[in-house]
Amino acid sequence: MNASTTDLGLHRPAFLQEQFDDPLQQREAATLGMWVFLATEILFFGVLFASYTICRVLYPDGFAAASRHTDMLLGTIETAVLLTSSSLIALGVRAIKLGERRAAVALLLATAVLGSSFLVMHGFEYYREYTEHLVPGIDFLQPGVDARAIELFFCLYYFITGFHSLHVLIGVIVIVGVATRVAHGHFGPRRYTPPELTALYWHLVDIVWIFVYPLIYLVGRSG
Amino acid sequence: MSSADTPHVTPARRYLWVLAALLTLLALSAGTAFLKLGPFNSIINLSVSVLKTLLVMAVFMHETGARNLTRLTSALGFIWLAMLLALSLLDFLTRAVLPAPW
Amino acid sequence: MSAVDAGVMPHSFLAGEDGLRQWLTTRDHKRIAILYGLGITFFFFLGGAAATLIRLNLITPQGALMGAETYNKAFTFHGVVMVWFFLIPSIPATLGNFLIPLMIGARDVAFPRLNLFSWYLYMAGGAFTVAALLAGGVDTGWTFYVPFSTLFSNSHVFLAVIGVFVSGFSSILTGLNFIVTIHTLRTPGMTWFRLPLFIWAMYAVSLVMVLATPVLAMTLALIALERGLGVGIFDPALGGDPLLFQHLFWFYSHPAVYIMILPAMGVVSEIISCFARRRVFGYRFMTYSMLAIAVIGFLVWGHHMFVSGQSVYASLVFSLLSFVVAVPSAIKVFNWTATLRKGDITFEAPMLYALGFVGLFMLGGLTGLMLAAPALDMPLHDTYFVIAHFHYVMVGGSVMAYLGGIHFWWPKLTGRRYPEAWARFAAILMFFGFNLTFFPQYILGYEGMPRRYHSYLPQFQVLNVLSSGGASILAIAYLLPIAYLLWSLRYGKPAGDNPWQARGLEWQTSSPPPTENFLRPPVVQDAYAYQEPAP
Amino acid sequence: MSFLQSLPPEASSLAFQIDVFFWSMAALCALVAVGVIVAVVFYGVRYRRGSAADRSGRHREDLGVELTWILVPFALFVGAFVWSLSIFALARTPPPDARTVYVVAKQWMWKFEHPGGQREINTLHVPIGEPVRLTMTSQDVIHSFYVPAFRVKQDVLPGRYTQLWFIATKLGAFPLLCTQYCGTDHARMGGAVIVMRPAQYGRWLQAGASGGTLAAQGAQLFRSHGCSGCHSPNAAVHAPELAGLYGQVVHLADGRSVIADERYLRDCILLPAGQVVAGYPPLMPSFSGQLSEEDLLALIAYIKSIATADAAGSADERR
Repeated sequence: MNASTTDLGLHRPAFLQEQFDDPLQQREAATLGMWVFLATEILFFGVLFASYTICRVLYPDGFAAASRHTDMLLGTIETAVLLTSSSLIALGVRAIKLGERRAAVALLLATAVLGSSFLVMHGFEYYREYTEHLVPGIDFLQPGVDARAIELFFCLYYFITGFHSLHVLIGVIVIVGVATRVAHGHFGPRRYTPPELTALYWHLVDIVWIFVYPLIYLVGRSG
Repeated sequence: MSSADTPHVTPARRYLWVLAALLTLLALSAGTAFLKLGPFNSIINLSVSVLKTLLVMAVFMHETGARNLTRLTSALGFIWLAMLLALSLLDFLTRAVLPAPW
Repeated sequence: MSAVDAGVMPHSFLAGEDGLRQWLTTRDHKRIAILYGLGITFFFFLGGAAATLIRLNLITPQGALMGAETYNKAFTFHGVVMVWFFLIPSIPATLGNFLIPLMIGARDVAFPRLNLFSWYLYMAGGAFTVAALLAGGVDTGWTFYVPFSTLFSNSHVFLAVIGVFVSGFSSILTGLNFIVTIHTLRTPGMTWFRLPLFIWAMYAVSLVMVLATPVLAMTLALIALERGLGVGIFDPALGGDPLLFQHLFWFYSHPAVYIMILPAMGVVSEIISCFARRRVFGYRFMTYSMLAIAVIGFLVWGHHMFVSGQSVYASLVFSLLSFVVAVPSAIKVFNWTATLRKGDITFEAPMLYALGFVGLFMLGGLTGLMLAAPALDMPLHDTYFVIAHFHYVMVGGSVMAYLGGIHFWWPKLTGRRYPEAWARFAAILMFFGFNLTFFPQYILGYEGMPRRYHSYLPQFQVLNVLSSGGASILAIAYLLPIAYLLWSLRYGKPAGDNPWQARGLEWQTSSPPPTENFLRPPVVQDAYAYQEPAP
Repeated sequence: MSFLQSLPPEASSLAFQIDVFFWSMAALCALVAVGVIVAVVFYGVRYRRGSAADRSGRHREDLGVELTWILVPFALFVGAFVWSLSIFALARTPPPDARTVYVVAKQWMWKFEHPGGQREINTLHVPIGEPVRLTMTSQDVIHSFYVPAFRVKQDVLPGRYTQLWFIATKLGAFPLLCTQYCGTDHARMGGAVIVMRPAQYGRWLQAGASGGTLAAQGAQLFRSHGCSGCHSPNAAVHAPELAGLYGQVVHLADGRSVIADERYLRDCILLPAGQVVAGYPPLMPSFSGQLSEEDLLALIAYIKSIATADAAGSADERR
């Protein structure tokens, strides 16, 4: 707590919370908080990736066979969609910082649309797998010596992609919310920390998918 | 307050170049997946993923100009995941598998 | 509580708007600390009740009180409640929440609303766990080992797992809040190496909470899914490896031990320094050793798995690293001892608790070294030796330090003095009761009595009866503070701002502190400048 | 001190070494603990408030002192680690000539199967002075095999095999306990290891061999579960011939080729749909859930025993 800022209390902007001395401190706290949160997110997904790695070490052939059951074309398109959306939201935050309100809203909404289309494509994938009897616990029927390893793979597949899709869904909702607030002029060159942190989250969701893609879709394609 | 008045922005072109690079890398990993490279399939795929991640973190997440604290925090999750993986793999990779006793 | 204290200090955070609704929507870190304190006390006595049942049952070899199934549920409930709803949040969520902003000269934590939300998550998690008990209980042990927990147990594993899962988020968010607070809200002049060791301990423990808890949460979610679907990645029928679960579980649960002990170390450093009127010996090494414990503590989890079928090579690495992590703990014990040298020592209750902590923690730590050696772990693993070891560290260590801290900062929390004679009596009684309860268990373990046994071989009876006798003394020693601390709320002498003549920033403000913490900006000074004249 | 008499006897070759290590570590720990407690009490008395002790000087950040109590404990720890390592390595390396006993754990009993076909439940007979190796698996949850008098313990896992070995050095019956929590009757999942003189043990083996060897028991199961109805040369159903199968390459209906090893045979019995041999209809039902782990052990032992045509012939003769 700084004595001088108490005197400057008159100049405190409305969004400045009382425990902070000035907007810069608030921004630093929020940003650090977001990064720490992202570190925990990495470890949440990390459990699934670690389980995946160990099961794949135990059953390399089964995992290759299982991966061939996934839809690589859709997976690749989904990856491209997420990468593009990541660049759009980065541009959107840039537009907020520059005060280009309409461009910012358009870019954020485009990000949300790409995110939603990702979810729709994933829905198609899940449907296809259901019809091919690839859903452990509900409808799983596969021939061959690797059947059990394939079932293990698909357990992980649903946990990983399901948890990731949940993140995408939350991201889309938050981004739409931010876009609305930008449209109403809540954010601009003087205050852009919340949109920036939303973008950080979205990039992390993208990064997770960057690793999901080769681990789920690309194993055993050459075999 | 000065930083809030004149926010630092990255040129739009840089974002688009990075997007182009990311999509190229995506094509690279998708393409090489069909070549018979043995273990190198996975090595290439995962290296590409690491590269993509570094690009996203450096440019989209603005880590090139960030404070050391931010960089350290962003690395923390990965470092801890690496510890989890390394030590649990140590078990799975060095196990003497007992042959079935039949 | 607020009604009692309204008269003490006009600006007190306890006074003012004091309806239940104001308390339940407060964003004041001090009030949230008190809310946590109430929850934690409740769960401590709930877990303690389960412990009482366990000790009563073990008075006779056949199991004196209950059937095997009830007994299994009793120790599971004891473990789950004590680990996740008492020990993990105990010091950080109460003393940490209360003291961090005060000690670094801030108005509040960085994210006050998140702080309140964490408390609600904690209580929601607790509600699920209590619901699991009311629905009929859980019988998996607090470790939830697969495949028993996923495919074989017929009890309410799902509810309990969800309870722990939810409370895990409370822990993550608390850790996140503390890290950001300590990084960004230190008052000008409060540099890193001027921070009290308690703050360093909170920083280290927050790191562990933030980096370990997600792994637990996700692993428990996998158990819940596997129970729900009847199939999952731990299923041996699919070739899932039961040891995978153990790796993930202990990746959290070993560092969780450090979540319990690091804050205790911070508390004890403050107390010993204050009552020895002496700077903490080797301050910098104390900070380094806490960070070292926080980091290396993540690399030793495999010592819980020496006999599990883990690779021998992995066991060796984990064993070596476990010996390494003992070094920083040893440093701390030696430094506390050296702090006493040339001091001007008085023995008020907090000091008695702190010295008790040093002794019991040391004994727990040293027997931990024996368990870190795979050759000794082979006979001792999953016997009462292990039970005694971790109760020395967690109960003898963490709980003693928690109570020491509560007594030390009680004047600051409430504005009242506790009755000193009673407090000293309770501390000494607790020390002896504790040793009588748990020392026999070391011998039981070496003799080969396995843990989680509802009935046992007749030759173990004498030591079990001794242990149960000690437990009854321990129970009285835990009930005493509740009685006299509640008494002191109304009848205790007004404490004054700084009854211990301590040097931390928290003592510069009034007792209890005003809602905004400091009416005048605090003057940053050396927290351990006990040899200089008071300012 | 009556409890000292209740310490378990040292009844295996490892027990004495482990005890020496245990008590050495205990002595070291006691030494450190007593040292610290004496120092705390000494300082507490000498520097109590109001005493006349000299209090001049301040604490300095003394690197030398700190390094001393970093490096000395560390050196001691490394010593302890190396000592522990030497014992642990021995404990994890069964001698090649060890006599093998199979252990199948299930809620809440221990089943033992000797190579000669002798089976027992909750009691394990072993000869004195001879290395015995236990190869263990679990039918349900994790259990742990613990004989306090032998100072050995090993978890028993479902879906995997773990092993444990010892040389018993004292005659008598020693408690056997389960130390991995396994459900309601965990505390009752115990028994005894009975150590006998070799001659006595030989007689015991003979008396218990009535059920025939493991392979013979397998042959029995082969008939009683109806396997012979299809898998015999003169059966009406078109099913693969099993004599001479073990160790051969098998071509499967989905185009793959596998070696007919133990794991393949096990999979065939439990999950036949995935292992259909080329040219045969996928008729075989799964025996998953109908056969216990011991039954599987016996069946596979039988199929192995008819690996050569001669053996098959003799097996037929026995029929």
